[in-house]
Amino acid sequence: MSKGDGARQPATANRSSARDEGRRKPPDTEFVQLLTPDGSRVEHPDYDVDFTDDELRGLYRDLVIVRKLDAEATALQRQGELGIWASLLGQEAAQVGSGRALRKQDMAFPTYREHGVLYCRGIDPIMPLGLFRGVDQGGWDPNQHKFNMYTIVIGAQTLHATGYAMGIAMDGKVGSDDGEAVIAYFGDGATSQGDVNEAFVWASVFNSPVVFFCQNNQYAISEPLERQTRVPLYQRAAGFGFPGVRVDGNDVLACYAVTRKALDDARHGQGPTLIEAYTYRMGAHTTSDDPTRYRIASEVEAWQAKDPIKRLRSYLERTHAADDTFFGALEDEAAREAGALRERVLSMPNPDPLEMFDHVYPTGSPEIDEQRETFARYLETFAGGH
Amino acid sequence: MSKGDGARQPATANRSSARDEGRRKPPDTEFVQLLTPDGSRVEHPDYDVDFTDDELRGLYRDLVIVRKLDAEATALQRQGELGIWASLLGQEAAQVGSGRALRKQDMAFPTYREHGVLYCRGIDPIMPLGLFRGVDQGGWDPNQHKFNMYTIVIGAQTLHATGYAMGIAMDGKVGSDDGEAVIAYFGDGATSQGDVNEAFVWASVFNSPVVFFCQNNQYAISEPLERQTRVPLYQRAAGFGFPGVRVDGNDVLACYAVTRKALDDARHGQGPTLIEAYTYRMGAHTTSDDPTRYRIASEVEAWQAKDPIKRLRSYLERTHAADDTFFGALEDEAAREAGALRERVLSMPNPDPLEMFDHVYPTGSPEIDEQRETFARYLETFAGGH
Amino acid sequence: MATLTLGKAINEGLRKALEDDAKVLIMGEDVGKLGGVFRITDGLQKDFGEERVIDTPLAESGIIGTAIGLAIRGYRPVCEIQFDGFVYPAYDQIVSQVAKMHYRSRGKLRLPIVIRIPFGGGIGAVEHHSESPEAYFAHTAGLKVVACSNPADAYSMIQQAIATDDPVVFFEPKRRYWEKGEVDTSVAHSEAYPLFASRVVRRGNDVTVAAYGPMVKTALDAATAAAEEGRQLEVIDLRSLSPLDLGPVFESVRRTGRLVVVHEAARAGGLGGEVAARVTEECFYSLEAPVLRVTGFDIPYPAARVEEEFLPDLDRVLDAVDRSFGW
Amino acid sequence: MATLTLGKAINEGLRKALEDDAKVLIMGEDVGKLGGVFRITDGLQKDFGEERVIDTPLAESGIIGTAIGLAIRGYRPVCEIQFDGFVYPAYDQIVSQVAKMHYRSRGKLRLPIVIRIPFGGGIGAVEHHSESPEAYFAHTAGLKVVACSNPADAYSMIQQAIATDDPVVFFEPKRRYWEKGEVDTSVAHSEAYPLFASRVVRRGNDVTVAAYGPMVKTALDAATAAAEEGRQLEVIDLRSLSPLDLGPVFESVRRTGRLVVVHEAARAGGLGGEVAARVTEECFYSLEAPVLRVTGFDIPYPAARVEEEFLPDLDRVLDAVDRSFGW
Ligand SMILES: Cc1ncc(C[n+]2csc(CCOP(=O)(O)OP(=O)(O)O)c2C)c(N)n1
Ligand SMILES: Cc1ncc(C[n+]2csc(CCOP(=O)(O)OP(=O)(O)O)c2C)c(N)n1
Ligand SMILES: [Mg+2]
Ligand SMILES: [Mg+2]
Repeated sequence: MSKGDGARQPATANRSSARDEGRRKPPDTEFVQLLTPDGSRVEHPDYDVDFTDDELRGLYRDLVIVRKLDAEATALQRQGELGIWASLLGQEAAQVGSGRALRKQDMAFPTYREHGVLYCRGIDPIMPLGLFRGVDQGGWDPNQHKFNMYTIVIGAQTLHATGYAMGIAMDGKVGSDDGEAVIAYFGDGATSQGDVNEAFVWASVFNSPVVFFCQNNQYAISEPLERQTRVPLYQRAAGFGFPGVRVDGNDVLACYAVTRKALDDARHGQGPTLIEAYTYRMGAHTTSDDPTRYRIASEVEAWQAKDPIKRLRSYLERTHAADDTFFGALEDEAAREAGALRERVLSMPNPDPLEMFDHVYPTGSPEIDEQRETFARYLETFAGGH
Repeated sequence: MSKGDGARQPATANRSSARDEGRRKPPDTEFVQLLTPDGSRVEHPDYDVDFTDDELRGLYRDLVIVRKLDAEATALQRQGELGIWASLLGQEAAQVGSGRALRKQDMAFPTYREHGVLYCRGIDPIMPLGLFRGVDQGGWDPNQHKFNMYTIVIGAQTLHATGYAMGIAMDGKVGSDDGEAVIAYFGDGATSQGDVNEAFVWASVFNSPVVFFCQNNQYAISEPLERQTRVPLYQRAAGFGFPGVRVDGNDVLACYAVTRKALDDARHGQGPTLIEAYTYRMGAHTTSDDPTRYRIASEVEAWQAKDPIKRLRSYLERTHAADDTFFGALEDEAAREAGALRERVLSMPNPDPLEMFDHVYPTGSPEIDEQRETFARYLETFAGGH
Repeated sequence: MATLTLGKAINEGLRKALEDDAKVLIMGEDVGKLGGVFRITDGLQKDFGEERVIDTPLAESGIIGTAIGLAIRGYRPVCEIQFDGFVYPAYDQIVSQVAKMHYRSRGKLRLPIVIRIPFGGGIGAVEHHSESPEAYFAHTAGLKVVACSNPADAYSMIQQAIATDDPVVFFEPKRRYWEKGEVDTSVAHSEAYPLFASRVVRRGNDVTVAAYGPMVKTALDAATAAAEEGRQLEVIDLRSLSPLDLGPVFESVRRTGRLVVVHEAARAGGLGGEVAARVTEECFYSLEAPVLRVTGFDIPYPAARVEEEFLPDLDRVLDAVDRSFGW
Repeated sequence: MATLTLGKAINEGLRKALEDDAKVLIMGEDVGKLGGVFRITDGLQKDFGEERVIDTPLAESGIIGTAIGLAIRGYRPVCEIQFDGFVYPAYDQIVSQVAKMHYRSRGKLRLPIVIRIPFGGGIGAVEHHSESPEAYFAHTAGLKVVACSNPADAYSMIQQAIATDDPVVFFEPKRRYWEKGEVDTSVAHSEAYPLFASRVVRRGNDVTVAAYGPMVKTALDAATAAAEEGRQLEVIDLRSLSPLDLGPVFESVRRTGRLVVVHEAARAGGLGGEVAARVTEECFYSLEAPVLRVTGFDIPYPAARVEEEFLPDLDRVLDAVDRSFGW
């Protein structure tokens, strides 16, 4: 490149010192970590959480089951039973850590990849498969489970989350331990969308009880993080007037601790926090994607060493918090759950075509009624042979 | 307010220290200033500019003429000669300072209020009056004058500016003193728009030679700054990976110096800068607005003491850089220019109705041609009496 | 009975809605202290507080996006878009979220959101302030779209729009804000003429004229002028643009055999085409002439000093009536 | 002559445009290394560099907004919107800026921008991936809107769209990306069939069927089936949706007396209404039956497992033909 080099200068280019600040890509260690990749427990001054062995085993169980169900969904897609699947492989700790940090009264607004959070919210894991199989567009009741529908339009849900959080404040449901909080999930790519930045503005101005949880899995489909930012994402928050923190997204303990604190701050009226969970999408963007076109194997391997499950297992083993019986039983349980899921997917009925006319409007519409009737009559002409 | 207080907590509410940072509304002195309200010249370590007496008189002249023309436009609106007028009263220094800092090769993307910048670009001040009179939608050639059309949709032009700046880099026109740079104007309210934040993302990722010049005039129509942010606006930039600086927007010298440096940085390949010019909209939002509904007289009075013209005049007088002859002659000149403007506005012809069909498409359209012809025939039926 | 301007009638309707239901919120740019640039929300923040009449940051996507969250939380947000031309930054939230959430959730979520949009030209404004974007919304399944044309309707329709669980895009004919009419504020909105229904506003047997929003008055003026020449125009105020309530139009056209549809929006892809297509399908053998459309031209809204030529007016309606009879 | 898929034909057309004019740029999400999620830009970044085939940040308004600035600077950006349902965040920039800048500047600015949108359903996708938003753009003065339906057209039309100074929204029938056809890449785009023109793609004298994009193949299939039953369908590929080129349709309808318009988009406010209105006005005395429309229903695009029922197909076209004859 001879011309226009300026536009493509790497972030490390030589600059005046004022401009250098914050431009360096920080080492991975610039984040909150409680459990190292090799499974050692480390302390962090701001996030001093004790986990009982029971809790640790519980988190481990979630991680394993969530990964297993995800793998099953990927397999189902490969076999033609799902139209597409967006795997969470590699992001289990970010999702289980934050998902378990939610209190019962908290509300979550997911993207299309939050199967782990959905699981933590107690929703039947069959639910999202309807969307990906193409039999519905999200089956659960968002208000019942305090977990909104999956949102595919990038970033849109961050505004919904912020509005919901404004409503919490209006309801007077902030300021105590019983206060409610909201978590909005989104990816690294989403940070470029206007909506996400508008959500930051709103949350700040209205001091809303919302936690922005960005899973920075390093890619937006094929585009690496550098296409969205040249500084760490968590730093975005300060300019909007609220704290940002980066957490090791492959460390379930740290994700739990950081999210718990941010949610508790929010419910106590302290306003929003941005959490950047620094993680990696180990698989393809979706089953339709071919990541070998845009990233090299060695990068994936390097992240394998930081696997969220392996490190917790090492820790459990080292501290004798769990033994082989536990691990073996868990593996069986996961396999059973996955098998059950598979069976239920296979027996999911196709929707009745006429149902597509339902629920367009809460109070209905004569135009839709007429189209349904006409179409029903039309379909009947086939019943008698065409 | 008993319930939901949390959502409306003032920015000064008690918080944990981490959250306090950046929340305090900074005193007005937290900005770059070279000329105090009482007309004393002060030094700033980063912005060490010498102005010759000639230059100072030139800037003063611009300020006076720009204010006078603006007042004339307001008067024309009051007399029904313009449909509406967006006065720049109070913002002359921000506009003349930044406008004069532009080099010939630089490109500007204005809002609807940048009459002062337009003047500095050498465009006939009659030009924008066509838009406000309703005879056209902006009469000048953006490429000839390196000053784009006024943009009314809040924030949209920041992306145009960024794209243009990307083009400069692609053309290899950065990296030297001859390099080109772009300035994008917008208001405090605009910072809430998704587009403006997307422009920040783009400019940062592509390291584009663009200066974001935010005239924080404290209001978006009736809404005070607090409706858009709880931290100073210039701080927004850091989280996007480029420097932000606040300048005394009523100090024409500081506005010049800060903008000149940011533009020069940009043209040399250093990428974007956000400048927040801290100023005040002395008049109504537009002639359709009634600011007494939402702000108190004492606030306006306080800002009167910081008037951009008065302070430069004090300085010129104190340093004997200008005398009464100069001031008197300038007043006459301004009055003459304003009078000439008025006359030309009054004689602006109404457009021929059939011209409305022109310029819909560069290559035309048979549908439009047909509609024009049909309408022409229709109009002719009136010529003969209806 | 009170004599109110159309703008004031909406203001009173909003006030009533705020009184009737504590979940109703008003949100938008400058709707609070200022009372909106057209003063439609005048006095409401003073009386109902900053919690219920909310001055928002300046971002339309943010207004609609947060309104969605508030609606999921159980509120009934009434969002003001300051001018027609500024609704587009919110288009994604409206078209992909507001319109589809009820459907996507198989009925589990309801978004009783009203999006108020002052629309149309004729006020001598600068660019982007005189748009007629209604067809963009009427083509979007999941939204209901209405337009009021007179103070009495404005008063009841805004309340009905707020009361229904359907998301409603509510178009207000800004150039008619200052026109006065009788409004019976003692009639509950539930007793008033239904929201999603068109209405014959003047009887006549010679030709049918269908219009909505600001063009209803234009059509009525044309009817008055035509009557002097001995021609009786039946004028129908469509009121509901999605769903269209064309029953009264069919009935009318079967009598008159002629239809003229009037709107300010561009002809190409405007609602006039939809009305024409459906009426022709339904009344094929009754039509003496094709359905004619009197609309804005297929050009961007022009400079204010030629808008009177751009906008359909009495003469152009009468010209179309003449052409219909000349077929 | 080469046999190319429709997707590959666009790819080759883009390549040609990049070769022909150094000012042509490709920009969008994943268009670079990945070559786009449909591989339409496959190999282009490798051959033309990161300066000309630009992976952008993930924000559609940003893509179009910066493309405008690049166009003012003299470039000719070709923007890819990844899926139809993701164009809405850019709606404001398209409708208020791209469409209006030439007009507002009284011709001084030209924005030769192409906005490529893979559109329509039939690929079993999840929500927002099967939309047909063309009417939103065709109703917008200042934009030209086209849709290609076959590889040969795709190859020339994309080049013509890039070469014209008009801003063009270029719809690509995504479910036909993999269908093959003969493409003569030796024909310069300036010699090819003009961009803003419709074309009769099958002759017949019994009934006219007008379609565009993915529905052209459906219409042709219907024509084949109908021929077996002895009915000759004349099929017209509209190609240009704004401006509509209805001359060939008028001519055809004057012969056949019957017209069926087919599109996937919802009926209410869809382009079928516009075509119906204009054809009825123009061919009032030739029509033996009203213009009938075969379209998507007025509901959000449904779950993939019922999309075959939602989408117009051969049977529904034939049903409409039958109904037309039954009038
Ligand atoms: C508005 C919009 N534009 C484009 C897309 C297509 N798309 C789906 S996922 C995706 C990448 C998202 O990246 P990121 O936010 O990092 O989330 P991740 O998928 O990595 O979890 C894109 C571009 C979309 N869904 N919505
Ligand atoms: C997208 C959009 N929304 C709303 C408006 C209406 N409007 C015009 S000016 C304005 C306030 C702008 O405030 P600010 O950005 O601070 O600029 P200022 O007018 O103070 O110079 C508003 C809301 C608009 N022009 N565009
Ligand atoms: Mg990602
Ligand atoms: Mg302002």
